[in-house]
Amino acid sequence: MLPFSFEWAWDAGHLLFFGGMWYTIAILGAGLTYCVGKTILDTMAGKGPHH
Amino acid sequence: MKQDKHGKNHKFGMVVDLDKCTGCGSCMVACMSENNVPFKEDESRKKDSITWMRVYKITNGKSFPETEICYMPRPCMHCGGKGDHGHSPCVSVCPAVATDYDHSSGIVSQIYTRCFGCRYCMGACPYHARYFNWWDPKWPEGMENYLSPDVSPRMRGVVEKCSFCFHRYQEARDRAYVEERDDIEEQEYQTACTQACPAGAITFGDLNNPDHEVYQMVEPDAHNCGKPKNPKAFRLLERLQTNPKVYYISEREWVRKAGDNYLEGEWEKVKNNHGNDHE
Amino acid sequence: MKVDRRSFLGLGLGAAAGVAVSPVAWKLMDDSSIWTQNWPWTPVPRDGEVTFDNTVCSLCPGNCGLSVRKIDGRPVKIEGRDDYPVNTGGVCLHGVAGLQYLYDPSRIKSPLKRIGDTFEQISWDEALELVATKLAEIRDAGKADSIACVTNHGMGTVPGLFQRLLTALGSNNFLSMDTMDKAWEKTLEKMHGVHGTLGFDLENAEFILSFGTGFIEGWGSPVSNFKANSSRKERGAALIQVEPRLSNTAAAADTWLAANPNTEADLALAMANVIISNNLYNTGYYVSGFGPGFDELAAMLKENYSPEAVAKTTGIDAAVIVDIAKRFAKSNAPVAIAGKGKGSTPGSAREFAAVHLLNCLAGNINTKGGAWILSPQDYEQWPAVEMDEVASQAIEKPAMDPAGSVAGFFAKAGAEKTVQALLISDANPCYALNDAKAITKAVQDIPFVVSFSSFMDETTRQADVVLPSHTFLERTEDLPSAAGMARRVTGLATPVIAPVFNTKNPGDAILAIAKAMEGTVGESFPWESYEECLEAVTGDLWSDLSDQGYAAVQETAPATRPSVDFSFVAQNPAPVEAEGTEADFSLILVPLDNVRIATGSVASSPFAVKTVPDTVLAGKDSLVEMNPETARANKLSQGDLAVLETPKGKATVKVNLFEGIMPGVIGMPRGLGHAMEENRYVSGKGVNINELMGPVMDAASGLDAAWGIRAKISRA
Amino acid sequence: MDSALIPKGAKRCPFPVFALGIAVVGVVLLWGVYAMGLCWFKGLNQTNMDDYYGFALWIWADLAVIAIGGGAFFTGLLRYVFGIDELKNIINLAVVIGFICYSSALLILAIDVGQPLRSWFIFWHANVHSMLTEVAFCLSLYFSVLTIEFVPLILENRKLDKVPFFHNLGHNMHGVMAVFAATGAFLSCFHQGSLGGVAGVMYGRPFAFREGLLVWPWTFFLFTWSAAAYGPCFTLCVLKMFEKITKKKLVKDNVVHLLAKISGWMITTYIIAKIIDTVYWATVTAPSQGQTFMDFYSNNPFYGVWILVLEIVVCGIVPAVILTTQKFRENRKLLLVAIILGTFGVCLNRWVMVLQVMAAPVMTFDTWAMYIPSWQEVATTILPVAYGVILIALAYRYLPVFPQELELNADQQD
Repeated sequence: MLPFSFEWAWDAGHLLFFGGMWYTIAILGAGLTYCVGKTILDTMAGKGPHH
Repeated sequence: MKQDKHGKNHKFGMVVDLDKCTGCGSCMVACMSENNVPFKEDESRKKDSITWMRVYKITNGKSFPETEICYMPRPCMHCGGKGDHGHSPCVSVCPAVATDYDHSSGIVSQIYTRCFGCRYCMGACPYHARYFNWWDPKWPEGMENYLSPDVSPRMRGVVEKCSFCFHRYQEARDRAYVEERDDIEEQEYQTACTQACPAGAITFGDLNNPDHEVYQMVEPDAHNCGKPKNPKAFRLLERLQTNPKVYYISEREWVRKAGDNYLEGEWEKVKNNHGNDHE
Repeated sequence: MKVDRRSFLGLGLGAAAGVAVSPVAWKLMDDSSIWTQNWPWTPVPRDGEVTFDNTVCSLCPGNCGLSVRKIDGRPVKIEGRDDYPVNTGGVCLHGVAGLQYLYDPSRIKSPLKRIGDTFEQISWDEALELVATKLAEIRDAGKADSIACVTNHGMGTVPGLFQRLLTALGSNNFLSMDTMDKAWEKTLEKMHGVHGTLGFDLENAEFILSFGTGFIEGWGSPVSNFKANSSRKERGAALIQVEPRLSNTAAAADTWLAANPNTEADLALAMANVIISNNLYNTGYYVSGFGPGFDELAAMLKENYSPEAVAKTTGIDAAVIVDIAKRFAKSNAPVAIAGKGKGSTPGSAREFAAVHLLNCLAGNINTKGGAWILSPQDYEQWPAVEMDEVASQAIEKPAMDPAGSVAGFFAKAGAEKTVQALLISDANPCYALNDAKAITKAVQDIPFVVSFSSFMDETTRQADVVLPSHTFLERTEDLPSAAGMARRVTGLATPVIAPVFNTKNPGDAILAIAKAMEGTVGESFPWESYEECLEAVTGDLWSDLSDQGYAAVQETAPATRPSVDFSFVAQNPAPVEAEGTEADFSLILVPLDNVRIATGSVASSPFAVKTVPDTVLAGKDSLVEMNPETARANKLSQGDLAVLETPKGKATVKVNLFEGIMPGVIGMPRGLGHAMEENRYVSGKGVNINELMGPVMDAASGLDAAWGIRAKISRA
Repeated sequence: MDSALIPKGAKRCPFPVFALGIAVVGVVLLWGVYAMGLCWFKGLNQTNMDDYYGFALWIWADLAVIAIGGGAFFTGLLRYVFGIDELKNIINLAVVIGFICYSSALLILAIDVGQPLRSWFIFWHANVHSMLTEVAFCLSLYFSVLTIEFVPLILENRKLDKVPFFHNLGHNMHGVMAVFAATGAFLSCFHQGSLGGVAGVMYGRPFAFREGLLVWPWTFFLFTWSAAAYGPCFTLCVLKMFEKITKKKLVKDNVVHLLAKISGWMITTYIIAKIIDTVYWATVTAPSQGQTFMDFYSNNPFYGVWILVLEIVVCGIVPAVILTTQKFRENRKLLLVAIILGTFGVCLNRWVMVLQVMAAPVMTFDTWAMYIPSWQEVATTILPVAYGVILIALAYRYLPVFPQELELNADQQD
């Protein structure tokens, strides 16, 4: 999974596969970070449910 | 010296003379004993009975008294896989690299402590050469005294299979190293089953080495993934392109035919031009 | 409130995030997987220095040389000994599994004394004293001749010591288990007038005509025969197998003659007829050695055994009979062999004589690749037994079974109940003899039974005193080759490990018992230990035995060949029929021997049981083999539970269909159905065929000649 | 009792009735948990699997729940990426089902492997050439996507929504949901495909082996396509079950018919591809390995040609025809028949691609391997069903799963 595990090889298979994986994780991570971050800002700005 | 493209790589393989095999079972027990294979109370359910080397009994299907039988010892075939590049059916599917193809020896390894027991390799192997430890291996009290330190006993939940007695290869290499020899001799590395076979039906050696008996017996075609040129030799399920390193020899045509699936009429076409069909 | 909840949630989330990024989870995950890789209940074998010890296997009469790999003195693997003349590196599965016998926790761990239905552990001193006292009592009561002894085989110094003890006590009733060797001995007596054994030079034979032998299924010296079979393929030597079932031997043969059951002798006689009537017999031997009865034989054969007539009896084409007979006679090194299956039971004198007749006619007696008439083993140099008056008088009384048959002995013992004491060493008659239940009853009726055994087998279970023996890996013993081997090799078993349990070499036990008995009995055993006795008695052989682990006693054929007396065969003895009537039992049950199942005194090892196919043993059920035609006629199909009934008993079995067995014949594996409760890997699996078969005593030889029994089968 | 948690204006059964229902299902759940414990602590000898049947009921269950859970990714793809807005009325249900299916799949996998404590080796020591590695990565990543998709729905709970942080979080997640949904669709395409690849790459098994494109056998594409096609059938099945149990209409017909129509056309295209695949396999691929079509469907007590007819004709062509024909799909009964057949069909396909693969002999002297699951296997397979029922019941009771519920049941409101 990481270049530290001994079966890692710098070949096309590993680069494509783990490239795709880390890219996906990055998107999800970024998306979540954005949501949580914006929520914190929104909440601090006093936004909330309107009744 | 003819060598394949891997340079000085070995390609260990086995040839079984089915006309000499008597089905006595010595190879099976020699294997169990060498490799610390466990046993349990009921071993008659053959589909959960760990026998790295299993001897199949096959018949020609004819009725009395035309019936013939043949015994077929089946270790792990140590397939080279399609194109003989090491993508064995099992190695290519193992998700955790717990089974791997060693290009320097041609041996398919199994790392018991790496295997997490998904059993995909077992499904992929058409020879049923792989066995799962459904049970905790247990030896009756005192019998663990005969366990050999050369092969670690497996734990429940992992897959195991014939290793071509890889530890014997390591031992032979270590000895050669200590004695400052470049390579090991043919007789220095022999599997337990080969050694035990009272009929001398099993021959083991380097398929890349023309001086070795296995090479001379089957004449593997280096340009055709090791397909035997000897018309009496065959490999199990040759057509699947698994490229096994276990070869069988028989004078009996029905036995050779039983080695693979053929459509109606196909066998008649291929049986005589064996080894010459460079597609 | 609102603030509180918010900060609470914040704290919670923060803590969760903190744990998630901290290494704790990862560490636990890693540790747990490492734990699975080192489960404390998965054994870790100790490593250490590797050494090899040689010894000789005595699990069967083959006596192969073994090389035992040891780690720090702990045996871990048995392999064939490469430089051993019998097996040259090969080894059978039972030998390889030897360590499972050695370390078997169900072994007898110390001497035992019977208390009612159970056993009590006692000391060796007490046990030996008990046996000595009891034997002395019987002797003092004037019943020395009512002491009997049964050993597994009769050769070498350990059986020699048992025999010596019996003689010193004053009894002739020393017996070894019945095997084909006894049948061959009777044959030699009848046809050559000599006392000796017959060996077959199968490695050099060019045409092997086998009448139902399990040539590659444990007959004779199994590993030696596997090798002979392989070399036969290389040499182009033919193997013809006569048998109603496609056994492994039949499968390996060049020609399989599926003759009707119990017509082997007829076939052999028809072939003899062809050979004689075509003048194909060996003229040199005719001149020098054909003794009385030849003309009568020729006339008798001509009258009764024409190929056409025998074709009807056997179901083999007359042309085939003629062809095989001619090829046999014309071969440079033909040999005909008999002894069904593993040869672990004797057969009829008629059959053995008819087969040996072919050897005689071909003139291959004492020739390369032929049948060798070997004088009895004679390397042992025993000092004369000291006989007191009691012994001298008692020894004059005839043996209970004059033919020397164990089956006959137990029949008489069961009927007359005169046997006062029985010593049993490494033999298991309560399992291995036909009508095992009757044998068990006979043993139970003997007031004092002493078993020298490593395992609590069926016979030992009936003993009053159990003197546990070393297994073959723990003992010293000379082991002369037997069982159809032409070359004579005597091996020396040497311990590869100190005794695992509190056991003794039976030789030492005998010495101790004898010494505990005063007078001439003790005086007849002047040795301090069995080893000393062995060294003294083996004499000239000892240096070879101790130096190389074996001594090759005879490697070439005996120089002379005894003459042939044809009169026994010429009388056309009647065949031994199977027990039961066709009206009540329409089928014939025959035992099937397979090398993977041990049939002799020792039960199979767990590894050996593991190799038994599911067409032979399924769970706890034996499968019987029958032709699909037989199954159809009896409304059975594959895997059905069925009741198999013979005149001797019934058993529930499963059905296995096999095209290779003659219709009307049912095959049942021999060697299953052991009752050795503490060994659950081996015991309680399948049916012991010996409980379904009874002995059929052959009037001509006095031996049990049962080859099968009439039977019927129906769905359970 | 729990009215404060129930979506405003929605009518739910009394709490004791609900609790009783949950308790009944809970017993089944506990039975499954017990069997799971047996498998974990005693090992897989508790199953009837053997060395011929290394993949059996569990792997089938895995493949099947993932296939029927495919409604989530496909509906998500249609809703967020292709912008088919009507589907917002059923997307919540699809997501909940997806979440249940995928969490079940992971749970079953955790029971199925011989060494669960080492299962992370599949990530750490990954063999990138193995289809199963691809499955593991995509499956776990997609499960996190489903969790992300599920969270906003949970946050819509009446009580939680009052917390500004949760309210804002739900709102913001909705805002970027298209990104997550697109990522999820990508991942789902891959792992659905990889699950198909699991069988298709086994070139030692002529029954399973398929040729393909680059590293992917045809089964890769067929599995993705069939999951997308049949997944919505299961979503609709669950909806119909809900409507039956609650005796309420929860989603408007136009939404149902739209999803049914899309599913119908997907099934049509899929089944054409499947037929082509089957014909090519039966006439070219398998014969090249010396096996005839009938070798795979004879000489055994169970697997006959009927199973192929059932899968392709009865559970393929029939629902395809019903769902693509307006008159048929708008007939309530025919629609029900079609979605049930569809759901059954994709499960059957997964059964064939797991169990028949294991059963069919390859060596000429081998025989068909038959298998009947042990009760432990059955219980652990029912376990996720019970868990799913409980979770979906909770979701329905406390979350606004069906946005059209109030509108459609205006007359029943409190």
